[in-house]
Amino acid sequence: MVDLQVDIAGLKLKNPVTTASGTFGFGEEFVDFIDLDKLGGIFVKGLTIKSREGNDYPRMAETPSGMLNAVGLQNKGVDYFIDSIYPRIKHWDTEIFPNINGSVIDDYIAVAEKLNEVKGINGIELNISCPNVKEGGMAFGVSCPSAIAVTKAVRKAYDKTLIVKLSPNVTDIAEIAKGVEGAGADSVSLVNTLLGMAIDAKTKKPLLSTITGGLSGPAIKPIALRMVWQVYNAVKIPIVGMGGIMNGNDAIEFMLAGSTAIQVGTANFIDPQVSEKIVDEIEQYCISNGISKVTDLIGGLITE
Amino acid sequence: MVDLQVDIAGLKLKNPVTTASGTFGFGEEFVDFIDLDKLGGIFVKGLTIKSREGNDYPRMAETPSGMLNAVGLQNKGVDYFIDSIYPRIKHWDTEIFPNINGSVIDDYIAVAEKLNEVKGINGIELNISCPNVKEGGMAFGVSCPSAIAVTKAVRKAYDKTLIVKLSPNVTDIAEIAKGVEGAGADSVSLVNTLLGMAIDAKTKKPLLSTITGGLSGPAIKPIALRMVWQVYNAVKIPIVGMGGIMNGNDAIEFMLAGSTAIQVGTANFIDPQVSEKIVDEIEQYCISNGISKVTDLIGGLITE
Amino acid sequence: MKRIQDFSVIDTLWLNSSSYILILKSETSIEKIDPGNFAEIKIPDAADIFLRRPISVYDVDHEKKEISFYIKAIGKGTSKLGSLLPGSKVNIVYPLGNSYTPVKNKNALIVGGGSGIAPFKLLGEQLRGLGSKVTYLFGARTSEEIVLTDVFSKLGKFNCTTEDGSLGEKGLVTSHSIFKNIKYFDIVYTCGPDPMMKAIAKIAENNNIRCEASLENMMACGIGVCLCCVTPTIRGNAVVCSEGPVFQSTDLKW
Amino acid sequence: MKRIQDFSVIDTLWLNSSSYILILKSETSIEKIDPGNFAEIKIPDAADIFLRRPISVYDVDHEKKEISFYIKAIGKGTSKLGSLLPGSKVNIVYPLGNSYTPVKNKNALIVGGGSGIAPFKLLGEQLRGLGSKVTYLFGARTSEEIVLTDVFSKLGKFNCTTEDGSLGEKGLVTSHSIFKNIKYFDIVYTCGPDPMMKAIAKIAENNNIRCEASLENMMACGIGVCLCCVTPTIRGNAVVCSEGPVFQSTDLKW
Ligand SMILES: Cc1cc2nc3c(=O)[nH]c(=O)nc-3n(C[C@H](O)[C@H](O)[C@H](O)COP(=O)(O)OP(=O)(O)OC[C@H]3O[C@@H](n4cnc5c(N)ncnc54)[C@H](O)[C@@H]3O)c2cc1C
Ligand SMILES: Cc1cc2nc3c(=O)[nH]c(=O)nc-3n(C[C@H](O)[C@H](O)[C@H](O)COP(=O)(O)OP(=O)(O)OC[C@H]3O[C@@H](n4cnc5c(N)ncnc54)[C@H](O)[C@@H]3O)c2cc1C
Ligand SMILES: Cc1cc2nc3c(=O)[nH]c(=O)nc-3n(C[C@H](O)[C@H](O)[C@H](O)COP(=O)(O)O)c2cc1C
Ligand SMILES: Cc1cc2nc3c(=O)[nH]c(=O)nc-3n(C[C@H](O)[C@H](O)[C@H](O)COP(=O)(O)O)c2cc1C
Ligand code: FES
Ligand code: FES
Repeated sequence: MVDLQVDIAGLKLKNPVTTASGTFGFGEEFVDFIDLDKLGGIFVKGLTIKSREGNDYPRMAETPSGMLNAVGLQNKGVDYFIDSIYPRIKHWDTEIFPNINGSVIDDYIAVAEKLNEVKGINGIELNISCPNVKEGGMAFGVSCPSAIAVTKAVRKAYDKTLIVKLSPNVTDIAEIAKGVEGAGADSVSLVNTLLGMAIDAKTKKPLLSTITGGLSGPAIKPIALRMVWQVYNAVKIPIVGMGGIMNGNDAIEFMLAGSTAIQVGTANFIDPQVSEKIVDEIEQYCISNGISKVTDLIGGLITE
Repeated sequence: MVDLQVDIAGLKLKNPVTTASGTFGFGEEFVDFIDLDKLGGIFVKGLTIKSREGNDYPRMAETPSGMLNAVGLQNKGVDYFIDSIYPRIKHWDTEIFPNINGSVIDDYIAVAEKLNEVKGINGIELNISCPNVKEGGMAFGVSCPSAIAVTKAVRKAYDKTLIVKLSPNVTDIAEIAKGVEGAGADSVSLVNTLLGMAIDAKTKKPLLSTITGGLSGPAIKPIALRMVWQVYNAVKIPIVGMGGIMNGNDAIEFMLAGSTAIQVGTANFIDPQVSEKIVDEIEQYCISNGISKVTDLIGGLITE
Repeated sequence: MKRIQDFSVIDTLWLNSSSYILILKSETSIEKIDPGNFAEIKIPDAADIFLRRPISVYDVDHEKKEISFYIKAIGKGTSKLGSLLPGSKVNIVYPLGNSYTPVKNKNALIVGGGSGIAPFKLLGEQLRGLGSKVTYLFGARTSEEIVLTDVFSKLGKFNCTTEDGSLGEKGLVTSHSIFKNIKYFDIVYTCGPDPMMKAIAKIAENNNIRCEASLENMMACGIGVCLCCVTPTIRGNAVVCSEGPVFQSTDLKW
Repeated sequence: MKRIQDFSVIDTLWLNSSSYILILKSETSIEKIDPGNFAEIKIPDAADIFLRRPISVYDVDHEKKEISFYIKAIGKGTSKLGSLLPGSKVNIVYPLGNSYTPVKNKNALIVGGGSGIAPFKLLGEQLRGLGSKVTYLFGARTSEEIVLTDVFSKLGKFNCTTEDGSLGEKGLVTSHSIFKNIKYFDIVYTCGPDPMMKAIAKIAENNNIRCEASLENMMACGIGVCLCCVTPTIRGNAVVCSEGPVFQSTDLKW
C-alpha cells in the first residue's frame, strides 16, 4: 500500500489530487462521473463578497492545446455559498477550499472573515491572480508589495490554512512567493492562467468579449512547471502546483518539481473522470517505482 | 494586385513575412524548399562577439503544441559571420537581419559596431531576451532600466535600423517597449521564447541539460498576440510580431493586433516551406477581403 | 444520469456536401435521452482540437445500442467526425442539458434551420406519442440543404423555405405563409441560427404563443462548471449547457 | 536535393509485436537516397505530436516510387505510424543527413541493434555492388526481436546474438565470437543504442579499424537550423542531422 497522504501546513489531504477553482463547479456537478470522496480536495468556484454576473459572452476560445476564458468570477456571493451551497456539499469526505476574490483589500477581508466562521472549511485559497476582472486581483498578484499587503490583511482575518494563489504573469514569481510566505501564507498555489488573446481573422474581432483572457491547459504546462520549480527553490511553505495537468504523469512531474499537492483544472472539461484517474495513476506510479510514501516525490527532481 | 510592402522605420520589406532568429539558420539551408527572394526578410541565427559552443545536449523537448529549446547561442562569432557566411548569402534579394547577443553591454556594442560597417546589412535585431544563457541577455530584457541602458549603448554604435527583441517573461512588456522606444529603438520585435521546463517522470530528470529552456510554437501564440496588442497600444514604433505563427491566418492575427511585420519561427521545423506559403496566404486574404495595401491590416483589430 | 461512454462508428451517412448522420454503437446500454439533450463529443485523432464539441442527439435506438447525430461540417471537429471510418472509437459525455417541454394533444410548430433540425426527430416522435400534431418548417438557402424530408414527413406535416425558391416557398423561414395562421399553434419549438430564432420568437410572442428556443453557445465543459456558455436572461446570466440549451423565449434577453 | 513530398501508405507490415515496415508510395519520382540518409516524417492525425520524427530510410524502389522505413514502436509517433491504414497520407522531408562511406572490394562488418538495423539493407546492397563482402551482426534481447533475417542473409553473412540465447550466440552483441577475428574486417559500420555503438567503436579503434556510427539524437528540424541535435566532437559540437548522423567514431567525444 502506498501512503498517499500529504500535508498542507498541518492540513492533511488524503492524497495530493485536488481540483482547480473555476473548473470543477462546486463538485456536485461531477457526482455522475466520479466518487468525490476519492479526491484530496476541491477548490470551488471563485467567490466575491457580492454576487457577480461576470463578463459578457463570448467568454471562451479554444487555442492550441489550451483555451482562453474570460468568465470574470460569475458567482452568487460568499453568503449564498455559505448558506445554500456549502450545506449541500459538506458531507463529502474531502477538503473543500473556497477561492476568494476582491477588488479592494477590505473585500478580501470580508469574505475571509465570513469563511473563517464556517465549520468544516479548513482552508481557503486567496486568489490574487485572476486576469479577467479587477475584482480578481491580478493587480495584487503582479506586484510584490501589494501581494504582501493583501496576504497580511487576510492572514489577520483568517485563522485556518491560507493558500495564496499566484499569478504567472510576472517577471519573478519566486520573489512574490517569498513575499507572501513572509506575510503569513501557509502555502502558495500556482499557476493561475496566463494572460492571452485570440483573434478571428475573418471578422477581425477578438474572440473574447474582454479582448484578453486567461490561458489554461497543456499549452502552459512547461511554464507552470518551471514556476513551481523556481518557487520550490525559494520558499519553505508547501506548494500546490497546477497548469495543464492532464494525467498522472503530469501530476508526478509537478510533484517532482516541488508541489506537495496538485490541482486539476481544464482537464476536467475534456474528461470529467480525470481527477479520480489521476489519483489511481499516481498510486500506480508509486507502486511501479517502489515508492511507499507519495511525499517522497516532492521536489524529487534529479538535477545532477 | 495587393501592395504587400511594409516599412520598418524607413527600411522597406517587400512583404511582412520574415523568419525568426535561430529557426532558419542563415537561410541557405532552405534553398531546396523555397525561393528566399520571396521573403520580406531573414533574421539569422544569434551572433556573439566570440564563437560559442552552446549548451550541452539534450537541448530540446517536445511539449504540447510547442517545444522547449536550450541551444544557448551556439555560433562561430560575428567575425566569422561577416567574413564567411554573409558573402555567401548576400546575393539574395531579401533583407538579412543579424540577431546580436552579449553578456555585458560592451559585447553588444562590439558586435553592433562590426555590423554597422557591413554594406548590405540594413538592420539588426538586438536580442535582450534569450532565456537560455547569460550571454543572451534575458537579464537585460526583464528589467526596464537595463533594457534602456543596452538599447542606448547599441543605438550609439549602430546607425541603421535597430530592432530590439523583447522578452515575454515580464510583468509589463508595454513598459519595457516604451523604455526601449525612448532609448532610440527603431522597432521592437516580440516575443522571444517563454521560460519553461519539462521533466521525464520515468527518469525523474529534466529533459533539458539546462533544466529550463525557451518555449516556442503555437502553445504560446495567445500570449504573444496579447503582448503585441499591449505593446501596440503603448508605442509608436513598428512592431515585428511572432510566437507560434503556423500559417497565413496566424500572421494576419498578429498584424491585426498591431504587427507591421511578422517572424515565422518554430513552424519552419514542421514545414520548411511555410514562410513562403504565408506570403501567399496573406496576399490571398487581402484579395478575398478587398484589401489593397497590407499595411491596412496593422492594428486593424475591431474592438467595438 | 450523465455518463462518459465509448462508442464505435457504425457509419457516417452523408446527406449532401456539408452534412451527415453519424451513427455510433456502444457495447453497453444507452442512457435515457430527451429531445433537446446534447452530447459532448471527443474528436478522435485530431491534431489541433483540444475541447469536446457539443452536438444534439438526433436519434437513439436503445435496443441496438445506437445513438446518432445530425452534423453540419463547418470546421475542424465537425469535418473530422464526418471522415471517421467504421470501427473508429468515439468517446462521448451525455445526456447533457435540459430538453424541450413536451405537450399533450396540442398543435406544435417546429421551426429549424441549419444544424438546428437535429433535435427535432426525437421531439416529433415524443409529441406524436403524446397525441400532439406536429408541423415542421425548415429553412435553408437551397433545396440541396433541405434533408431528411422522408424522416420528418412521417412525423408531421412538412414545410420548408429556400432562399432561391428551389424547394418549398421562396424566402426566409420567417416569411413562410404558415405564419398567417400562427394562432392555430399552441406552441413553437425552434433551433437554428440566432437571428432566425429571434425572429420566430418575436412572431410567437406577438401572438402570445409559448416559444422554446435551443441555443448553440460556445461551450468548454458542457456540464455547467466553466460558466463560459452563458446567455443573459431576465434572471441574470443563465448557463446554457446546464440550465439550457432550451429556454422559453420570453426569459431570454437577446 | 532535399524535398518535402506527400506519400500514401501502401502497407504497414508488422514483423513482431513492436516493429514494422512502413511502405509509402508517391505519385512523383523519389530523390536519390544514400545508405544512412533519413527522413523527417510528419505524423498524420495525431492529437499530441508537434514535431516531425526522424527515421532512417530502410529501402527505396525508384521504379515503383516506393520508399520504406523500418520502425520500432517506442512512443506516440512511432506507434501512430504503425497504425495507419493503406491510403493514409504521410508527408516527409528527405533525404536528410550524410551517409555511410562506401568501400570497394573490402570486408565490411555491420553491427546493428534495436531500430539501428534500418539503414543496413541499403548499405549492404551498396557495398555488395562495389565488390565488398558484408558480414552482419545484429543484437537483440530475444529471437522475437531478430527480424528480416531473410533480407539481410541475401546480402551478406548473417550473425546475431540474443541476451536469452534463443537465437544466435547468447549474450550482448559485443561479446560475439566474431570479434576474435576482428582484424579480418577493413571497416565497421554501426547503428543502435549509444552504449552498444561505443563498445563497438572501442573494439574497432583498438584494432585500428575505421568505424562509422550513426547517431539517433533528439531532433527538431532535421535540416541543420535549430542546433538542437548536437554531439560533442574533436572539432567542437557537431550538428548531427546535417553534419551526421554518420560520424567516424574517432571524431566523437562520447
Ligand atoms: C447545445 C449545442 C448543440 C449543438 N448541436 C449541433 C448539432 O446537432 N449538429 C451540428 O452540426 N452542430 C451542433 N452544434 C454546433 C456545433 O457544436 C459546432 O458546429 C461545432 O462545435 C463546431 O466545431 P468545429 O470544430 O467543426 O468548428 P471550429 O473549427 O472549432 O470552428 C469553425 C467556426 O465555427 C465557429 N463555431 C464553433 N462552434 C460554434 C458554436 N457552438 N456556435 C457558433 N459558432 C461556432 C467558430 O468560431 C469558427 O468560426 C451544437 C452546439 C451546441 C452548443
Ligand atoms: C537520424 C535518426 C534516424 C532514426 N532512424 C530510426 C529508424 O529507422 N527506425 C526507428 O524505429 N527509429 C529511428 N530513430 C529513432 C526515432 O526517431 C524515435 O524512436 C522516434 O522519434 C520516437 O518518436 P515517438 O513519438 O514514437 O516517441 P515519443 O513518444 O516522442 O517518446 C517516447 C520515448 O522515447 C524517447 N525518444 C524519442 N525520440 C528519441 C530519440 N531520437 N532518441 C532517443 N530517445 C528518444 C523519448 O524521450 C521518450 O522517452 C531515428 C532517430 C534519428 C535521430
Ligand atoms: C473556465 C475557467 C475558470 C476559472 N476560474 C477561476 C477562479 O474563479 N478562480 C481561480 O483562482 N482560478 C480560476 N481559474 C484558473 C484555474 O483554477 C487554474 O489556475 C488554471 O486553469 C490553470 O490550470 P489548468 O491548466 O489545469 O486549467 C479558472 C480557469 C478556467 C479555465
Ligand atoms: C531552436 C530555437 C533557437 C532560437 N534561437 C534564437 C536566437 O538565437 N536568437 C533569438 O533572438 N531568438 C531565438 N529563438 C527564438 C525565436 O526567434 C522566436 O522568438 C521564438 O521561437 C518564438 O517564435 P515561434 O513560436 O514562431 O518559434 C530561437 C527559437 C528556437 C525554437
Ligand atoms: S460549457 Fe461550461 S458551463 Fe456551459
Ligand atoms: S535537428 Fe535541428 S539542427 Fe539538427
